[in-house]
Parts: sequence; structure tokens; C-alpha cells
Amino acid sequence: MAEVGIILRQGVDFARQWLVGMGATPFQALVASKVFETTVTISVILAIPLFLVYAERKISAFMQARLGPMHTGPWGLLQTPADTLKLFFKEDIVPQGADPLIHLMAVVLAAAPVFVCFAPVPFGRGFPLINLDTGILFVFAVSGISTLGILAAGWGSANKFSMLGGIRGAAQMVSYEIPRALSVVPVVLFYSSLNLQTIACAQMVRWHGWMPKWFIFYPGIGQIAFILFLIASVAETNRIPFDIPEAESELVSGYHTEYSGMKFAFFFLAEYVYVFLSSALAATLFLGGGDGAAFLPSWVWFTLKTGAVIFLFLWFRWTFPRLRVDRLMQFCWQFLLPLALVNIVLAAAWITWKTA
Amino acid sequence: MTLETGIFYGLGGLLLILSLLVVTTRNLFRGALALSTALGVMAGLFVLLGGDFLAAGQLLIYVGGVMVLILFVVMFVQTPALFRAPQTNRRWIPALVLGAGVAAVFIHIFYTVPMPEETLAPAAPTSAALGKLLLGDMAVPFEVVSLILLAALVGALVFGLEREL
Amino acid sequence: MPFVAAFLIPLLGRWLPQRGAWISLAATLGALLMAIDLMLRLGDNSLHLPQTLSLAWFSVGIYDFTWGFQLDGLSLLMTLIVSGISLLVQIYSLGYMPDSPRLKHYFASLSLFTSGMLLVVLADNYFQLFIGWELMGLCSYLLIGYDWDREAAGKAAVKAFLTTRIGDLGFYAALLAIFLMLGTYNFGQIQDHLHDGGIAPWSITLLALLIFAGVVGKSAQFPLHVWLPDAMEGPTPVSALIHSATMVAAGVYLTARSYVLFAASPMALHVVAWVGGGTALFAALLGTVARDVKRMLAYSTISQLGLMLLGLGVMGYSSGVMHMATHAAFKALLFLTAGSIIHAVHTNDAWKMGSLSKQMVITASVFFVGACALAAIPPFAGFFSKDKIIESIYFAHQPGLLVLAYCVSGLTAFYVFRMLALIFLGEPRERDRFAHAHESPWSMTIPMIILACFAAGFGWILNQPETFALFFSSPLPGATPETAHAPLWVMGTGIGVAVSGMAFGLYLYTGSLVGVQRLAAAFRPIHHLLARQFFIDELYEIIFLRPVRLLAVAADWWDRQIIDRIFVDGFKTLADQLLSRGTPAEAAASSERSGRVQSYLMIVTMAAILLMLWNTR
Amino acid sequence: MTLAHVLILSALLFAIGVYGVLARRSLIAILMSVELMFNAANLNFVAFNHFLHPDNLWGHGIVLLVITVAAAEAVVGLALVIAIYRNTQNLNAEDLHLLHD
Repeated sequence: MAEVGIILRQGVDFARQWLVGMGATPFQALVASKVFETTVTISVILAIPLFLVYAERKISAFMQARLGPMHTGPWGLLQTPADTLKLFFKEDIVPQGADPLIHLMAVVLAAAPVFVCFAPVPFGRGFPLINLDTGILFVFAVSGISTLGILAAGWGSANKFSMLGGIRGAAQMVSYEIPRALSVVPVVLFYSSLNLQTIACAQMVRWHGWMPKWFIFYPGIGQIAFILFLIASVAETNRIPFDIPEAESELVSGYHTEYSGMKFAFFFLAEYVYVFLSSALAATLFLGGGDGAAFLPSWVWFTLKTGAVIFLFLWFRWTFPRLRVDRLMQFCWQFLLPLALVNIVLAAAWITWKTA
Repeated sequence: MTLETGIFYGLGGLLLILSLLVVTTRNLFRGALALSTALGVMAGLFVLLGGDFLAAGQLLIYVGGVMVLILFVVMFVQTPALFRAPQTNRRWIPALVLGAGVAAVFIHIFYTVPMPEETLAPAAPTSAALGKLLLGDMAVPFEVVSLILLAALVGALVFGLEREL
Repeated sequence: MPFVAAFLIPLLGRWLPQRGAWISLAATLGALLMAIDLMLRLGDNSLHLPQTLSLAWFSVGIYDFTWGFQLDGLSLLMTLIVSGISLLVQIYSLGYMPDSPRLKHYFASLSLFTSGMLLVVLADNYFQLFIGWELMGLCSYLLIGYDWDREAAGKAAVKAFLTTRIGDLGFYAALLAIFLMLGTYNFGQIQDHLHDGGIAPWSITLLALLIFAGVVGKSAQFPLHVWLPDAMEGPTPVSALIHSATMVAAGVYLTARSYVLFAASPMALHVVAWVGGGTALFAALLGTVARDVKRMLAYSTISQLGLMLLGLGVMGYSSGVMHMATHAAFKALLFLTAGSIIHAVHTNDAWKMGSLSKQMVITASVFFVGACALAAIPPFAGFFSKDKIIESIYFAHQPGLLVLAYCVSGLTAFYVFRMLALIFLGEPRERDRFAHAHESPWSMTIPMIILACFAAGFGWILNQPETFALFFSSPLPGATPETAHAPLWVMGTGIGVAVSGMAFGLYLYTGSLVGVQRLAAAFRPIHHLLARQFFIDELYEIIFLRPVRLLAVAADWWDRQIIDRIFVDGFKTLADQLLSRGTPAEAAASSERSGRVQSYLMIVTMAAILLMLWNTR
Repeated sequence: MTLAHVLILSALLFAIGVYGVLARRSLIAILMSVELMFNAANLNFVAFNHFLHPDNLWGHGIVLLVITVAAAEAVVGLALVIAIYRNTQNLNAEDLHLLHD
């Protein structure tokens, strides 16, 4: 297998030169190539939830000693596309008394930022769409916008359960964003860069010639940061055990109770893409990105690591019970946040000690 | 017209429309959403002017933080009557005149003061240099701001408490 | 390390057994081990003093601030003492307060306190020292007020905080002055400046005196001593840590650290010596009449701190510092034994105890060791250092101070053995308490025994030529004849005074106390004066608080009667008069005075526009 | 895109904010208008930095501080709004004139 990223990059460069040769200005060629790259990336990302939903169903079924979807296609492989098709053709209902504009905007605000977040993520060699200097900060900033979408969904549905779900969701996401961002600060300190590609490349070295110098292997600091990031990411994606915004037993379905058809599908999609994004970030920041033994290309390694983290997400779902809402906040502010701060101090001390 | 100028006009127009929406709409929730979008557009303008770190900070703090808070409060104090009543007070005409006056005076000033005419390309990435600046020459203002934040935290707690301390 | 522990304890303490005490213990132990390691490396010459380490911190304008550590004999000694005593005190606390509900806060504050003190002794500049200094002030407030549901404890905490703050004001002014005059906080650079002779003598005196104000506050010297006896409201281990060995010693440490400044100004030295000596005598007198066990010790602390400053004030740098070291050991010991006694009999009043040596053999014997050390009976620690102080006074040719020191020495021996007799000898005065008294658990006795060993032998160790040269070599070039020996009578008189004080104390207070009461009756006015602490608190009330209260009342009256009545209401009437004439413009103006924010804002905006137009024209 | 263009944009934005502060009834709307004015000022800082002093970043630093202070202002302001609402069930700036003599 080859380095798909580098091949793609070369292909795009070649196409751009060809366009210029055909009489386009370099600027137009650049725009065209960027549009192409973006389209490709977004299509790939859009396909990811299909696999994730299938994987989630299968894995959770195995964890509960069931078989999961079996009837549609071989091993139930076509179940998810079928469900997607069904969602496509469902009627789009706007509840009476709801604000239709906000009802619609909520979907856009919740789902659109996710795709933007992928721009600086390096999926392997040659991959990041734009080599953004503020990389990780950009991702956090843009993913913060989704909070607005959840609030708007809660408000725009004219439904008490939605409203409660929206408020809970916003409170939870705003709170957990802080330990999530702070858990990454040690990484940024160590590699003195916010750029995701720089961070990934900096981890492609070895300790004593064999031990991968991934961030998670820094004793103490790396593991604490990774666990903090993982917990906060699970909370950010509103998944069990942090799924009180949509807790079925309390709030029907939380903020997307009143959504149907494609609008609902987009909330659903956004959640799974967020899972993928968080796992990809975890792989980039803590697990060395595309680093790995040479017999596989970097994008395969990256996918494997991301898959491993995604598996953790699915595993959590069937392992932990749901937290009560006050416990959830207490956990964030009284445990995760101080721990993240202590971790930053430790990291700073480590660096000072190394450089002194 | 370069690409940057085009983007600038686009973003600027969008910004003005959105902010007009903020001050005119009767539905506060819509107004708040428009404001958040306007702040996002502002982040785009920052990028255009070479402030990549600032743009991310703007999104993170304003859109992800302050606006969520404002939406929260809107949801907290929502009364249907609030949205049907006229949203301007009795003096909206003088206010309009004054607003126009402010704009006119500013623009007048900008045209009387000599301005550099050249346009510049977006600068190099700023995060590292900005970090050095904030912890170096701007250390004291930085610390003062942290004090202000602490005071705001305590103040918000005191005002927001249901019962007296 | 204790600094990290201070943050870890509140964080993790909830889930840990003993509420996180072990984190604190481990961190302090780590600090102690590091200090011992440094000490050993000094021993085999792999490390040379002084060592410094500094990092760029931040810069304001042209000034760069650094975050630096300095290690020399003095700070190494202090590090050893602070971490050692802190460790012992923490072990002791485990036994003393095993099931207090706020143990987490307690250990967090202790750790933070220890780290503050370590910061003070390791800092290489005044700015950093000040941070540690204030950190300690905060922690002492927290720890004294630990039992904050008792009113006395809360008041004592506030008193301690405010009183030390007065001194800190001086120190703060000194910081500003140092920076203005020298442009640096670094000890080494300040020393260089002084050697260059670029500063006027009066300004050195000013700096030294301002710093001394901070010392007076922290080390509880007259007239800011009032907080220390009250601070005994805190838990006893806290008293042992803060009010005997470390925090109050920080003041003396600061004097020693700034010694170049003091030494360059004879006048400042005189002030130091006389304030120290005066306080020593004064507190020793108070100590002879106190009833509360811990207050007795508190007065003795004040008195001993006075002695240290006296020693420093007569150019006896090494004697003062050495006394600080030995005092740390035996005073911590005395406080811990006092805690053990209080733990056993549940009272602070020495008159309700008696004959306890029968029940608490270990406590009694270690108390005896501590008492001997404090009284400067020869082989014990206090003797060596106190002798050094007396010798330095002798070399300074200050007969007045010499007499003062002898008086203090005698009184010290007197009151400490009075205390010993009251608590451990004689008849049990309250049968119930006596019957319930018992020896303390191991976690309390072991630290006491260790400290007793130090109280016995520390002076001798420190007096060895090698250690002496390591820890006490003066920072001044061409120092006083530290190695010379005074004539034997100087030492002899000291021992004689101490022994006679001891004998007198034992004689008077063993057995029946009738004689004592008769004596007190005979000197009734003096006794009363002493028992009320020379009316210092009352004096403060009259001098400072009454005028402030009067001023407050006056200000209140002024605001209500003059400002509100005449100006505000007057203007309102005036405006009403003017506006009631009723032209349309005035009516409009009146409506704009409606209390509505936005109308006001509108006028402001209008004015702003006009101003801008005016300026750009 | 020259400095003048950016400044005019920010002037217009500021004017809209002024109008909002002066004319809106709801306290929350007034707060939002204040945020608009803050942003107009920020835009000016960045623009001046970009066009006049491209060699340093003081403008950016100040904008960061302004954003922080604005966040603090919003927090306190909204806490006040909630307190007022709890006491009076009313957020109309015109009805709040306790300072009226």
C-alpha cells in the first residue's frame, strides 16, 4: 500500500499545473484544487458515520452477547444505508408554535462546524487540508459553535423536554470544553506548537532507538492528559455516561426530540462525526498520528489508532452508568479541572527542568 | 479587485446586516443567534487582517462562551409577551439620529486624517509571538486581566445566588 | 514539593485514607531528604556554596524579574530545620487530631505553609521572598483560625493577620524603596551595590529600618507582639510549627539575609539590638505570670526572638542565627509536649495540672530536656547559642545590653522551671483530670523524642568548628572576631544566673502554692500590670481604635448632614426652582432627568459627538 | 481593502451598537449591543496593527485583553440581569428608574 496522502497531493498539484496550462490563472487553479480537496474530504467524512453506526451496533451487540443487524445484506452490512434512506424520505415536521427559522438554524449550527473542524487534522503524510498554525485551538474554537446549535434546538422546538435537554447540553459542553482544552496544553507546551501537523511530526522519533516518543508515553503527564482528554471528549459528544442532555429515561430524547427526517439525521451524523473527530485528535495529539512501523503507510496507522480510540468510546457506552446532572458538573469542576491545571504545572516543571 | 477585497466586502456586508438584525429584531433569541453569527464573521475579518490566533480566540471565547451565556439568560427570562411588545423605547428616533451622527463623525474623521493607502498581505502566523508578548512586555496587563476575571467570577456568583450570602 | 502537595490534598484528599495527610507527609519528607542530600554532598565536597539558579520570569519595561533560588549555609540550615520540624509536626498532628472533620484543609494549609517558608529561605531576591512571606501570613491566618467556629480562634486569626500586616507595610515600603534606589531585588546585586558605596548612609538606614518593621511584625517584637499570645488559639501542633520554629523565625531570617544592609548602618543595628533586648526582657516578665501553658511558651518565644535580634544587633551574626536554629528545635519540642499535656488533661491552665510526671513519663522527661535547653543549662542546645549571644554583647562593649541579657536569661530559667514545677511536680490539684491523664500515642511521642535528642545535642553539633563555619560564616567581609573567646566570667555568670533562676522557680512552685500567692499579693500592682500584659491591648484600643471610630461617626454625620442636606437637596431645590418656569426646552430637560439610563446615555453620546466635531475642526 | 475601508466598517458597526444601546428596551438587548461596540473597537485595533505596525503585535494583545474583559463584563451584566429579573419579573430598561429623584 502506498501513502495515499502524498499521491493525492501530487495528483492535485499535477491537476493544478494542467489547469494553468489550459489557460486558467494560478489563482483560479488554486481555488479549483481547494474546492476539489474539500469536496473529497467532506464526502469521506460523510461516509464515516455509516461505518460507525454499523460498528456501534455490532460491537454493542457482541458486548451483550447478541448478534446485532443480520438481515439486510451480508452480516447486516446494508442496514445502515437502508436506515439512511429511510431517514431521507421521512417527513420533516416543524412543531406547532416553534420558531421555524431557529428550528432550522439549530441543525446548521450543530452540524456544520464539525466538518470545518477537520480542515487542519493530518490523517497521515501529506494529508491536512490546510496546514493551520493555530490548528488545535481552531478545532476547539469551531467545535464550540455546536453548543449554540444545541441551545437553539432546545429553544426552537417549543418543547419542555427539548428545552431542558438543550440547557443541560449547553451547560455540559461549555463546562467540559475547559478541561478538554486544558488537557491539551501540556502537549502544546512540549512541542511548542499549536499546529497539528507539527505535533504529529514531532512524535515520529524514538526513545533509545525503539520506544515511540508519543505523548502518551511521557510518564505521568502523558497518561493524565490522555485520560482527561478522553473523558472530556466523551462528555463533549454527549455520549454515555455523559448523555444527560438526551437521557431517554428522563427527557424522551433531549434536544432532538422534535426533529425528524433529514434534520434528525444531521444531529445523528454530527454526533458520530464528533466521535470520529475526537478520536482522530486523540490519535494525533497523544498516539503519534501517522507514526508506526514502516510496513504500513501512515494513513493506515492513523486509521488504526483512531479506530482503537473509537472502540474505547463504544466500550464506555456499555460499561458505565449515566451520571446524575449535579454529579456531572461536580466531576468536571472539582476534579477534572484542578487535575488538568496540576498536569499543566507538572508539564511546565518538567520542561523547565529539562531545559535548565 | 483581489480576492481579499472581495472577501472583505462580503464579510463586511454580512456583518452589517447581521448587526442591524441584532438591534432591530423583536425576537431576542434570533437576535442573539444573529449576534453570534456576526461575531463569527468578525473572526473571519480578523483572519483577513492577519490575526489567526485572535480569530480562534474570538470564536472560543465569544461564540463558544459569552454567546452561550447570553442565550442561556434569554432562555431563562423568556416570556412570550417579551417578544410581542415593541422592542424599542420612545426615543428611538433621536437614538437613530445619534447613531447616524456617530457614524458620520467617525467617517468624517477618517477622511480628514491622512491614511496609508497600501494594502498588506496577511502576516505570518502570530500565536508564538503573541504568547511571548503576553507573558513578556504585556505581563502586567495580563495579570490585571486575570484579577478582573476573578472579580467578575465572584461578582457573578454574588449577584446570581438565589439567597443572600 | 510541599507546594504541589498543597494542591493535591484538596483535590485527592476525599478519596484517600487519613484525608491526604500522607501526601503532605511524603512531600515534606521528600524536601527533607533533598536537603539532607545536599548536606551530604557538601560533606564530600561535590557541591560548593553558594549555589544559585535563576530563570527569567517576566519583564516590565526595562526591568527583568527573575525567579531564582539561592543556596548557601544559612538557607541550607533553614531548609533542614523547616522541613525537619514540619515533618515531625505533621506526624505529631496525626496523633493529636486523628478525627478532625477538616483534616484535609489542615494538611493542605500546613503544606502550603511549609512551601511558603521554603520559598522564603531559598529565594534569591526580595520579591520572591515577599511572595513566600505573604503566603505564610495567609497560612498562619488559616491555621490559627482552624477552629473557626470558636469565636476566640477567629478573632485571634484576624488579629494575627492584621498585626503582621502593619509590619508588612514597612517591608513593602522597603521593597519599593529598594527597587527605586537600586533597581534590583537580587541579594547578590544589592550586596555589590553596597560595596560600591553608591548609596547614601541615611538611605541604607531607612531601608534597614523599613525591613526591620516587617521583621517586628513577623517575629512578634514589641510593639507588634500582641498577636502571638492570642495565636495560641490555633491547634497546638500549629503553634509548634508556626509560632515557635518557622514563621517567627522568618523575621530573624530576613534580618540575617539582609545583614549587609543592617551592618552598613550602625543606627539600624542599635535599633535592632535595643528593640530585641527590650522585647526579650518584657516578654520574659510576662512569661513569669502567665497561667495558660501555651501562653507561657508564647511569651518565651517572643523573649527568645528578642534575644536573637539582640545578638544580631550587636554584630553577632552567627550567634543570632545559631540561636534561631537551636531555638527552633527546643521550642518545637516544648510546644509539642505542651500539646501532649493538653491532650491528656484537656485544659490549658497550668494551675489545674500538677504531678503529671507520674502519669506521663516520656512527656515529662522530654519536657525536662526542652526546659533545660531553653534555660541554657550547659550541655543542652540553648546553652551554646545563648552563650554566643552573651559573648557577642560582651565584644560589642554594651554593658547595658549585657545586664539585660543576663536578666532575660535568669527570668527564662525561672519561668520555664516554674512551668515544669506547676505541671509535672507537686500535688495533683484536680483529682479528676489527674486520674484521666495518660501518655500520648506513639505518633506524638516519637517526634517529641527525636526533637528532644536535637534539643540536647544540636547546640553541640552546631558548635563544632566545621559546621559552625559552614552555617554561620558571616556574609560580611572582615567580620567580628567570632572565634575569639570571652573571659570565663562571662560564661560563668550566664550559667550562674540560669541555674539560680531554675532553682528559684523549682523552689517556689513545687509543693504548695501559698507562698506564691503571698508573694503575688505583696507585689500586687506589679503582678496586676504583668497579668494584663502591661495593658498593651487596652492602650491600642485607646490610641488607635477610638479615634478611628470617632472619625467614622464624624464622616457619617458629615455625609448625611452636610453633603446630602445642603449640596444634594440644595441643588435639587435649585434646579427645581429654575426649571419650574416652564419653557418647552426646560420641560424637555426636566424629562431627561428621569432616572432612565438610556436618556442619560443619549446626552452623553450627543456630547461625545460634539466634542469630536470640535476637535477635528 | 485599505485601512480606511476597515475603519468605516467599524464606524458603522459602532454606530449600530450605539443605536441599539440607546433605543432597545430589553436589558439583554442592550448588553448585546454593547458587545457589538466592543467588537467595533477590536476591529480597529487589529486594523491599526495590521496596516500601521505590522512588525509588532500589541494591537492583537490588546484585543485579547478586551475580549477577556468583555467576557467578564457580560458575565457580571448577565448575573445582574438575572438578579433584576428575579426581583421584578421585568427587564425593561425604561421601567428601572430607582435612581429617579
